[in-house]
Amino acid sequence: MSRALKLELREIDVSYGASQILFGVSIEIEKGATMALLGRNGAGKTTTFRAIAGLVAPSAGQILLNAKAINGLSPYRIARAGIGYVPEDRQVFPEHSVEDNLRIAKKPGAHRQVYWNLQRIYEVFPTLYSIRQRAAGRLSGGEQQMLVIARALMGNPELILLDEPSEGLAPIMVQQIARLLLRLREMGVTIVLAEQNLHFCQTVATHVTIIDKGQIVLRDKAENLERDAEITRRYLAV
Amino acid sequence: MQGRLTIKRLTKRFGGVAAADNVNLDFAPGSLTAIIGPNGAGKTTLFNLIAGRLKPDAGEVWLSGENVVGLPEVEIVRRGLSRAFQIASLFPQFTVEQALAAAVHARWRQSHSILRRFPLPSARARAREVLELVGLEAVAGQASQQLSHGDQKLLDIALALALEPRVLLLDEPTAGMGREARWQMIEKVHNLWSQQSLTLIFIEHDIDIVFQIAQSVRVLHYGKVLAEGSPREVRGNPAVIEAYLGATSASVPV
Amino acid sequence: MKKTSKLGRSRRDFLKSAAATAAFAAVGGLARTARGQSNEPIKIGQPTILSGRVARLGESSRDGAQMAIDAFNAAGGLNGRKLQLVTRDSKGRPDEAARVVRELINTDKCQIILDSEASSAAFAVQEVIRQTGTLCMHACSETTSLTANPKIRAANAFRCARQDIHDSIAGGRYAAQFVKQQGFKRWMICSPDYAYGRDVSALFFHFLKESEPSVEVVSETWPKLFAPDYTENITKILQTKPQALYSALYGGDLVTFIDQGNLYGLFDQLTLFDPNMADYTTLEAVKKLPKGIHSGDRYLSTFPNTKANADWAAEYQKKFNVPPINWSWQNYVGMTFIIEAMKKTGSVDSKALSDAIRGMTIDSPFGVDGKITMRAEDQTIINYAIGWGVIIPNAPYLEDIKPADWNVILELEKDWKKKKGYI
Amino acid sequence: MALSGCLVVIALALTLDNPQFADFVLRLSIFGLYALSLNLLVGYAGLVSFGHAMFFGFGAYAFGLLMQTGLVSIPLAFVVSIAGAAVLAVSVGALCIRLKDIYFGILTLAFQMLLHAVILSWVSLTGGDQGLQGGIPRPPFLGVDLGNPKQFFVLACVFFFGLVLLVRQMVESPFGYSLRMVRDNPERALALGLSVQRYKLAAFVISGTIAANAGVLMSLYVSGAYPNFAYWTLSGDGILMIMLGGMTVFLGPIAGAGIFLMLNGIITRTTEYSGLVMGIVLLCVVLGLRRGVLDFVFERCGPWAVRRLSREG
Amino acid sequence: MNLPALLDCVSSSSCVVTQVSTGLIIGMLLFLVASGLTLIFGVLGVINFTHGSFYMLGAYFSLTAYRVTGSYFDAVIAGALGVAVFGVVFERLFISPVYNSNVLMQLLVCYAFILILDDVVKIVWGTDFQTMGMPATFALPPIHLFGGFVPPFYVFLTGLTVAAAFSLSVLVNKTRFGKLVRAAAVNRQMLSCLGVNTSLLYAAVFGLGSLLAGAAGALAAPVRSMSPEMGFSILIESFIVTVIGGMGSIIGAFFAAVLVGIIRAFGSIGYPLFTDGLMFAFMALVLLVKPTGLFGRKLA
Repeated sequence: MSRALKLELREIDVSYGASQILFGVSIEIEKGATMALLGRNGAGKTTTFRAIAGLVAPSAGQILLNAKAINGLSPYRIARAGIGYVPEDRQVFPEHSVEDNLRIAKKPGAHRQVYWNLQRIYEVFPTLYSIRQRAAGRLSGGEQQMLVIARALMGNPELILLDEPSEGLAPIMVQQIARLLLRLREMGVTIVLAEQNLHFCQTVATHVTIIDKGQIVLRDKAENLERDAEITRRYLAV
Repeated sequence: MQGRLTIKRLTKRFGGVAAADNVNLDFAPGSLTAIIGPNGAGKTTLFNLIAGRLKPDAGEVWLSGENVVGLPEVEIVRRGLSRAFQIASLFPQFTVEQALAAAVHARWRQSHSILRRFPLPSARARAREVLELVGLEAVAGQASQQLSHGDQKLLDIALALALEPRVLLLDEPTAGMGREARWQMIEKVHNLWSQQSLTLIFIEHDIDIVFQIAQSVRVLHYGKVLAEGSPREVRGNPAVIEAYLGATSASVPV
Repeated sequence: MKKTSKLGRSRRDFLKSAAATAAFAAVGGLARTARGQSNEPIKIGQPTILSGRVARLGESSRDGAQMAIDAFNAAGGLNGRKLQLVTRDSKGRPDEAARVVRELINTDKCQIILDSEASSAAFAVQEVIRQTGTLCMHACSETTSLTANPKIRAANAFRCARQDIHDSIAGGRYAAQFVKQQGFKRWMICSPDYAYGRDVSALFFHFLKESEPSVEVVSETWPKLFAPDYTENITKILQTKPQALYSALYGGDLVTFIDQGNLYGLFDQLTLFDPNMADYTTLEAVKKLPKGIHSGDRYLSTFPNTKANADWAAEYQKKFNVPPINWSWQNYVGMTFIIEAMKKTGSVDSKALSDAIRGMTIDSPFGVDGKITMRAEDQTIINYAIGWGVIIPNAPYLEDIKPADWNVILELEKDWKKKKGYI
Repeated sequence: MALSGCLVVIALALTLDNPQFADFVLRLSIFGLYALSLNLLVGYAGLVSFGHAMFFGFGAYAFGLLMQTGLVSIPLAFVVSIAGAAVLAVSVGALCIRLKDIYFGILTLAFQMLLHAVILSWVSLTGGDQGLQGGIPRPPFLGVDLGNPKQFFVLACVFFFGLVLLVRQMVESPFGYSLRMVRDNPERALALGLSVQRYKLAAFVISGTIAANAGVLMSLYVSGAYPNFAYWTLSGDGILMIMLGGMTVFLGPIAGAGIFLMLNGIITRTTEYSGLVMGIVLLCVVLGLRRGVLDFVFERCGPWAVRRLSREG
Repeated sequence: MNLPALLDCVSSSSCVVTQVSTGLIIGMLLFLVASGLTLIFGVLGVINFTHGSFYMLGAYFSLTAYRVTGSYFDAVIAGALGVAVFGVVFERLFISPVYNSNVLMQLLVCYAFILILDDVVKIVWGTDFQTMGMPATFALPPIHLFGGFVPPFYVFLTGLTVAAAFSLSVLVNKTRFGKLVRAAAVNRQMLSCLGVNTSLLYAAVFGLGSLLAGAAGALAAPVRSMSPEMGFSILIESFIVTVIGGMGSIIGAFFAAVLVGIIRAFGSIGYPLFTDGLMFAFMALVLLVKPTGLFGRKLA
């Protein structure tokens, strides 16, 4: 994590077959920031992430990591370029143990740096240490969420994409995840998270982007969100 | 009793997670009810349980005075319950008219007819009626997969309507639509309901819409009924607000 | 009479509808030009197996037939008309063989069919030529019923191949002597599980028991044709502990069986009788030939031990660079019968040739006394060389050969046919 | 239109009196029917069967065996064999349709190989690997003499076109559309009140029965029945035919059967390395046309073909 | 059917020993072929119908190597590695383009190669069947064991296969490669998102599967004559083994191979004319009761 990192989405369009999901989405993330991508169900958050991770190719626009275009690369190259991805449905390897899930993901970072290893992970995620022999498929939702975040870190990414980390978790687990993200933020990990939960974002994020119907409708710092109450209510909640 | 849907002590668990946890609900004949709740609240599971796609671990579903739990899905459809899906579930290569005619055939138990050509004139006429009802006449000849997103959702609802249901379940009829389209859609849904003497139950995320048209609202959270009542009552319920915006207690700084 | 008119008709129609045929043939990638008939070659269609495990059957059949044809053509052919062999792969599938034969007759205008198919396809070929009336020489099928059963026999079809019944009578008689000498009473069968294997085994024991009623078949095991592994059969034989084993396995299957049997020391514990061992490809492939196997001859250049036979084998080897095998001589003889009939009648007419071949005797290196006869009553060859002997590891491979007595064979065959209701 | 096509072919064949052409038409009738029936299952109902030859073989053997008893007339033997095939299809189908995807395919393959093993083992009845020998008698019935090649040809053509029209009617009927619904979106079909399993079974039975028809025709044509009629290679050939010709166009399988027969004919005529050449041709088709044909067939051309067909109807 | 013979055998210890060892011997080579088939299916989701042809290639490669070097050890290595290389090339060039296609497309590619390879063998090695002969090391009399016989070569073969099964199980369950392979089997996309080059992994798995088939062919060479199309019966049998054991399960393949071996060994005594039918019937039964096979993973 030596250099100043910058992920930039420039006017990307994404379609699945006939239906277009993203319309000219532009996002910038600077090193060390924690950006929350907020939006309702179906607003395009997951698609944005999938585009960054290389799972779907944008039909227009560019995705740049440190000024190098990464759109069109295969997912493993994007991962090796320093982007860690935590999908919405977590996708643990259910039959592998917790530790094996972590080992599978082990790789040096884009610049050969190795910060995260099993020992450090267990320091940050003591819960995982206590369940390290258990099959990942048998973990609770919160434990799985911890595991996949840790798994993404094992690849020593410069940036991690977290898709709805609080979804479906009990409040106590949501709190734990929030604490964890804050800790990672302090450690200087760049994080992009997709969320519906506004309070959660206010707690952990430094920046907020709101997406609605495949278009960005708001970009702001998290502390200014109070000011945007009208907008947030309109695009996010009841 | 025709058109009444009553759910008693319905429970369904997936592994350790309760998707429906002792749910008791009653929908009066001809009522229009919205079911809301955050992601993962168990709304779609509830529909799947009602429609017989999933078998509940416990509990009863009474449809027009008959407990339908354990009946095959097809039988429940034949007893007057039909549904549209969150992601429009269509027959991609069928034209709109073909799809509707096929649904009408299904309703009239003509789907197995071999000796006549599809569609039978009577079914075609009826399909036309449904088309007009939902306002898809203009795209009648288009392949379903080429329709716009909104029209696909509409066709999905039309397929359900073609079955002449007493109880209609709509799973997020406005999901993935633009603002304008949402209102048009919901207006149509409302009109259909008022014209058809239906018991209509819909899942919706757009709260403005819910409060605009629903007679009453049920809020699900973690498989439990969190609140029920008129839109106004529900809107003021602090538990509901917390469920939606996330527990304020979750934002404890470290 | 009907058959001749059929042949004539198809030729006339060919000219009549030349344009349409050409159009269709173009689709099939076949270019044909109508030419005068006088010096057009006489085509002989040969359906056979050129692919898969028994492609060797097709190759040696083609070579054997070609050798006879080349000699005839070199001598000027039939009034200047040369013979031309058209060989097609049927993959051994009966329905495909039927199609290929139809095509050879209808499209390629073959006037004679030299059928070099294995048994099941040979029956299918028989059904086709029964309808078309084309002269047919079966040169590979050894299944007796093909010609012996009057319901299956066709007037225009001949067989120029060994026959199960002949081999089995010879084998049964030969084995009976050993039973007398050594007292082998407990026998077992290990033959391939298909018609040939079943029929030839049953016949062998039929004739063995006729001479030696004390012989008892204590157990049977039937490996699949082309089975890769015979361990289960070998261990079953070891369990049964027979004194003698009869096996109709041949070719690669026989080689595998012997190799795998050697691992268990199987052949130290019993005596093997196999009618198909004495064939060059088999003998050369077995790396460790066990002692004392009794085998019938398939083809050996030393049996009959005549100069004619040795010369023929040498010429074949020189021409094709492989040793001749059983199918080589059978096709050679089959072709020779056809050629002799042509010479005699000066015709290629099916009926005329059939009449000529029926009962014809030709000079041949493979006959017991230098002659082979096409028996008129059932249109199959007799008096070809059959003998049994003991296998030795090196050339000449078979020693102590006891030639079979054809008088005995014919006599026993007649009785058997009567029992079966064939006569 | 189809009727006139039938008449043209018959007339053409009779006036030309070209045995090869007639032979080709006959074989095309047999394999076209077989491929068409398989496509009813694979293309229309979305059930990929690897064991379709089971019914072809059953039809051929049942008919051949009945005729060889010499006790029944051709129409009676025909009806009995087809009914037998239907019974076989109901029992096998009821078991197979419980499985999905590749497992369905493998189970059909298992049953087909079981039938093949029975045919090989039950020598006293079936003749084992030699097949039914001695020809299949063709006593005249109702003034028709199938022993006469011309009459047989005409009857086979009429039979073929009749069945093709029947299948065509079937796929264009509400039933045919129900099959497509079951194929494209079984969950939705269920939600519309269609008993998906029953439609699958019906498709399985109809398809098997038609394949048995092709088998009967085959046994008459070659005057015999052979174990490889019920072997997996024939199941595979059926799939090859529908893939070559295309699964979404009604006549695709028949075209595919035609291409297959011609290819096979040309290759065996021109080379003894038929496997090598056939394999290379197949590779070219599969890999070369992969994007074109597959996309064409499954994505772009799909709705177009359906539209075109529905316009025709 | 011959039930008395079967009963006799079951009640005789020497018969039981011999037939059980027979079942094991038959099962071992089957396992080697089937394990590759099941590995490839489990990870790549492709039923490699060319697997029997790979077995054939392994046998022929080893035959040529044996004739050149005279060393059976070298021959086995040549057979296994040669086929592994061929498998990798085959996967990259011909299978990878049809991963996302209809299963029928994959089937056709494999079918095309079955046809091609049979003819290639015919062209290169000839139509005649070929034999390698038993290497001198193993040309020993059979060992007597509880009244039964077991040839030393089969003891070697069984030992080697068990060792291979064990190594394979260690490789798949304990090593990083194995963990990646199992992860790829469950969720290729996610694995790719973790920075693993799954295309390479797929090629490696296909190569490993091919290696096993090639090794089986090479190991069988001394006791089985070779000819074009020899892969076919092996394919059918190992396919049955794979389905019975559960497609994708290596341990399943092992047990199913032994089971099929035992069925054949005792079936040849009790039902000598219907052993093939027995296997297909058993496969159908397993599919009906548990479609994913005896050891198959439950499908998501």
